[in-house]
Amino acid sequence: MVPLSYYLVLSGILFTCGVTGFLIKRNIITIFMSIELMLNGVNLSFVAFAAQWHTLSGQVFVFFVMVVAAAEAAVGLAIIIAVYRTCDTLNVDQINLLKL
Amino acid sequence: MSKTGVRKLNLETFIIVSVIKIVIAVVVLLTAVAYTVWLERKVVGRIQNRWGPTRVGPFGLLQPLADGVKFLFKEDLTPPHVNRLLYVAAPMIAVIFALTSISVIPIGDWITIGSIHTPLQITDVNVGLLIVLGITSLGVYGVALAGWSSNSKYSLLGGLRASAQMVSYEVSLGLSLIGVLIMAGSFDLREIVNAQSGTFWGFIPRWNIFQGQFVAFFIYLMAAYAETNRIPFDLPEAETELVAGYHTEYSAMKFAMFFMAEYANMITVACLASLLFLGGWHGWLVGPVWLREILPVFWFLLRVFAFLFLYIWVRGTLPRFRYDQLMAFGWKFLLPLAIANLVITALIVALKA
Amino acid sequence: MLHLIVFLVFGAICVAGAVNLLVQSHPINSALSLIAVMGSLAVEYLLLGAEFVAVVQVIIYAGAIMVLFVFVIMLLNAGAEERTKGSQVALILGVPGTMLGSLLSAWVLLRHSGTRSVHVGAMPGPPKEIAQLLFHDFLLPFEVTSILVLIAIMGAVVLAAHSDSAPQPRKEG
Amino acid sequence: MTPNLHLWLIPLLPLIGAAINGLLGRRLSRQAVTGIALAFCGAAFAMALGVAIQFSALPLPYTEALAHWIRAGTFQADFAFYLDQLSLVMLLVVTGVGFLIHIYAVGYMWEEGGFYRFFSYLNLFMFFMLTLILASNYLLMFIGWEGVGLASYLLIGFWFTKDSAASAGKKAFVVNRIGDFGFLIALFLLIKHFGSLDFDQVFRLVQPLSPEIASAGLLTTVGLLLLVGACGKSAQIPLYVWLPDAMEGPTPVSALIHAATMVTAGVYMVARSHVIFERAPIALTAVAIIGTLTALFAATIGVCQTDIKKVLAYSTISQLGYMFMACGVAAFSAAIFHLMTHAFFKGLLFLAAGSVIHAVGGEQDMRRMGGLRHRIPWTFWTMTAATFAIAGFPPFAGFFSKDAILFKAFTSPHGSWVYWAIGVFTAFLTSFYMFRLWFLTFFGEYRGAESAGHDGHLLSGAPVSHGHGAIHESPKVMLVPLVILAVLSVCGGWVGSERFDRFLAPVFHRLEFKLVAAPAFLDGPHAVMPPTPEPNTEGPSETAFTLISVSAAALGLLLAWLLYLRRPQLPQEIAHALGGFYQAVLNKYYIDELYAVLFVRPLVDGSTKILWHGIDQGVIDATVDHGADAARKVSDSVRHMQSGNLRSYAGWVALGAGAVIGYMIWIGAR
Repeated sequence: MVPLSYYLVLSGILFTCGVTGFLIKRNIITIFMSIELMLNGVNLSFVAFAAQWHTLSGQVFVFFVMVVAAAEAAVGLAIIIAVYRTCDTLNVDQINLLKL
Repeated sequence: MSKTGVRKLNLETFIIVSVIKIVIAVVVLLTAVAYTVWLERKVVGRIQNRWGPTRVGPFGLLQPLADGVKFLFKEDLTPPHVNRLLYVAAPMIAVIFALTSISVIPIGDWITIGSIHTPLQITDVNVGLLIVLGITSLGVYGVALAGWSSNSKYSLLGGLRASAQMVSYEVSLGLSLIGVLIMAGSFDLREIVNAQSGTFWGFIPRWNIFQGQFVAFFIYLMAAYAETNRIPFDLPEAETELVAGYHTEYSAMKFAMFFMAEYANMITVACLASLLFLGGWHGWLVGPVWLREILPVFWFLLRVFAFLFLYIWVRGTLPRFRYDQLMAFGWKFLLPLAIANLVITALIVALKA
Repeated sequence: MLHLIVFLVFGAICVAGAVNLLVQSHPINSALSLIAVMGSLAVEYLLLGAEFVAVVQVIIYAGAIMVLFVFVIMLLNAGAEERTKGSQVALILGVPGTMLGSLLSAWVLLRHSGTRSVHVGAMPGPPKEIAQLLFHDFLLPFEVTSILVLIAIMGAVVLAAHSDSAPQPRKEG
Repeated sequence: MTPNLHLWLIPLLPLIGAAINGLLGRRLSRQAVTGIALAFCGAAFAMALGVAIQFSALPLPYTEALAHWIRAGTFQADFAFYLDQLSLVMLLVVTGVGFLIHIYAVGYMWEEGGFYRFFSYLNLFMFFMLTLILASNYLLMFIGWEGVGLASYLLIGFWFTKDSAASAGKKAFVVNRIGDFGFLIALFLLIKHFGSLDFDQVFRLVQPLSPEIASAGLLTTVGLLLLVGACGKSAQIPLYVWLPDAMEGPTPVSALIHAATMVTAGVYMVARSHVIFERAPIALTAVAIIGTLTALFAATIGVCQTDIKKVLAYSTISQLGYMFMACGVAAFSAAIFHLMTHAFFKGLLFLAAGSVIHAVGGEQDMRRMGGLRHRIPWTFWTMTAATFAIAGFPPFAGFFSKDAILFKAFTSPHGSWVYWAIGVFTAFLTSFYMFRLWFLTFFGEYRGAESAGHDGHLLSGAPVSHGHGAIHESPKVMLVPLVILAVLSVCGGWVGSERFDRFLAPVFHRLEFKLVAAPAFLDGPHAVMPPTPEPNTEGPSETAFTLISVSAAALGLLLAWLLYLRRPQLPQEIAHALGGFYQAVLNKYYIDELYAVLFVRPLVDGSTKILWHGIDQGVIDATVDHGADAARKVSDSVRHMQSGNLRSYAGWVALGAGAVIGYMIWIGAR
């Protein structure tokens, strides 16, 4: 029997890794992947809670998260391509057109 | 996962039986792959008014063996400037996924050998179809990584083409299957097959393809060709444009792995087609008991063979698409068609219910 | 017991993959490690009895989204990232902040909900029931997400399409 | 039991007309606009007639509640219409005269730009005026009150391209606001003390109070405030200044709004609230005094005016003064009677004057007219009827009403001989300046340039196309109303004041009749009971009064004849003889200048120096500016956080998230 908290801690670790990746990675694609990592962590906790409370809503929610993630990936990667065309770099430190 | 198995047997026997089944499956599959190659060379040869392999053994039946030996003993050279890890990993990924996907495919009904009552299938999962789809969708990585890791522009283009094409056609593939799923009301391949048992008016079998899913079957056919990078969709390895596409830089056993992966995929796809559309193992049952036990497997393999023959036939007949045509066909024709088919099927089922 | 072992093994793979995603300098390696994470997550889902979610996880995430990532990486031929010193804020403030938050929450989780435990297959998620939920109880969100996806598709096409009228890419100093 | 009269339709019809003409009129042809305006106005008139026909069958007062409007605690105001003899008279006068003037205006304004605009405004005015008349509570009445103010503003400024017209409109509006201010405060007082604005309820609550208690304050205050409002609307001293300038508007407007109907709203309001005034002797006296003074004052000014419409304007003011005088001596029925007849002959006078102006091509100065009686006979004869009517010659309408007023002014317990004397003198002045106008306009020889029309037009903004120099009679469409009104101003008075009084008696004495049974009647009924006239006792002396006033009128006629026909040079000599006084009168006693010095200038200077430079620029703008400066300085220092670097933003976000989680856990831990 696996305690629920283990799952939650695992998802927390994944989420934290995602955030950290977002913070320390320079490559915009990797940053995107970090976001996906965060989403996965959240999904894990959803499924764990679903199993905990014996309700399927959690799993259904995971589907919604996946759909949103897919949409986000599609648009985001398109944006990345567009950005690369403009700035021809993938390094977010050099993509700072918004600087004052 | 394998609940049914666990229910029927105790754990040890289950493990033993599973191992036996796995061994059998792998051996059979690899042989089948080898002889599919032989079959293709023969048939295409005949189509092109040639003999095809004849020298090695009667009708060149030992040709696959010879090829295997050749691949084994060739020098396995690795070009410089490749990403070595991925370069080595790619063909393995390809072949592993190709072989794995067979594990949930039932080739026949339950059989009883002595005290052991077991399905003709490595594991019986209630989401079998989805697992097959998932594994095949993972198969892309082999090709893509191969294209990327072997640091050459031909390979890269091949990899790009392969990944784009597979992702694109996976959509149509899945959608075309959903029609069948709606009619069977299950992901379990076994149930899907059983839903197709019996006949209309005694002579037309109740195969999905005869239950109005022929459009879906057509879509599935196209998408399957694209998924397995076969003519007319073999853009990733178009030898006239990119020397050999994603496996340009590969040689010897690694190349052979890609080869095996491709044909294993073909067989998987063929199995799926016969399970989903052609009524699986259903057919006449005649003769003594042992024959009745065996016949379904025979019918099943017959269908698979027919499907493979169709593959080869098409290869020998059709020219290759241009890449933009490929994409346009996938997105602008197959996808809407699949969606329409899905909607109509759903409507009909709903009205019947 | 068996399940705990399986959980720990694949959890370890998850964490390893996540960490590897951080330390790898080349995006493709990060992508592969992320795929590994997703695969083992699928196994965790199976442990939790959510077979359907597991398979869909593999198909959508590993099979579609990550393929997209790999595709883009190959398309843009992204090389190893250079360690620029863009922002110290992220390192100095962000990482500690994240650590603080996660540690606190982990502490709370272990302290409060450590007693309950999840039985494997306690609640199998057969596709039928999920479909029931998805198409009856959550119909509206479902439709809304479909619209979202549609918009996303169009946006992606518009963004990625080569417009000849667009100004030539300019160098960003 | 009571037949449903659908009173609400009567105001609504003109509103529909106004809406149609105002919204679509730009695209409609003049004929269509005319059709719509006349149709809806005429329909209202027809309904008013219908009401009048089945009137005798009605249990009066007849109330028709449409909807709840305001409900605040115990206070409640409804959209309700109220019909009794008083409002019936007003209804007939307004719709009838209004309809005639609509017809007239068709001819008068035919060549004008903004034709549809004019008729839309005119119908709008009808709507508000009818609302004012039919309202069953002070609040709805106030709506109509403000509405007619708005309509009059729009119509005075109809030629808004002309500075004088625009400013005249503004002047009318502002001066009316002063009056409305008083009116509003009166309403608030009523709400505070009687918790209602409904006529019936308020009066029922008011009438037990006897003057001794009431005059102790509340009712007096209310009465005086109402009087302020009435002064604003009816152009009484000191708020009369807007009316002469209002003559900048088209002549039909002057006839309809500034002679016949709107300006009498004040009188109507005072008559309507007679219950209050009867219990506030001080207020009543104030009404009488103001009325009397206004009558005299305006008459004196009218004597010296040379602009034909200005003369009529001042005579209007002075006639209104008469009505106020009547109200002031609690002879409300006489006031309403005079209101009615005045509506006839003053409307007629204005229309005829308009016809004259139309004839001489926009010229308004009487000194450049003369000898027109053969050129425009119809106008001449109708004008004659009106002149005799206003001068109070029997058997013309004005005679009966004015006679009744003067008689009441003397006999009623609230009255005194002073009112009467001034009234008679005013009557003399009235007939003098009216016949002066008459002689100057129609007799002697023509003193204006034949083709002096054009520039005259442009100045007065009057119909330009009338500028074909030849003097000509007005078209039929303008003459018909003249004739009808002439007939009315001849026979309008033949009902006689007594019958009229008896007709209105249920209104003005209704509550007292109810009171007879009430115990409150026992303490000083005479104080409560307004003086019901006893004509039979005063019989002979009434004829004496009549003789005196008529002779005064005749005297005025003679003097005018002497001065302006026999010895045309005499007036100048008199003017020289009078010198300064004449100048003062000529310049309307410099009242406008006085107001300018007393109120306008201080107001303007105060707002410029204190409000504008001091408060607005010094405080408000300064606050805003310094706030903006502060914001800029702060952001200058802070904006370096905005490095434009994605990861630094993410860092901040992560820090914040960590902080939030920590805080929540801390909360949970406590």
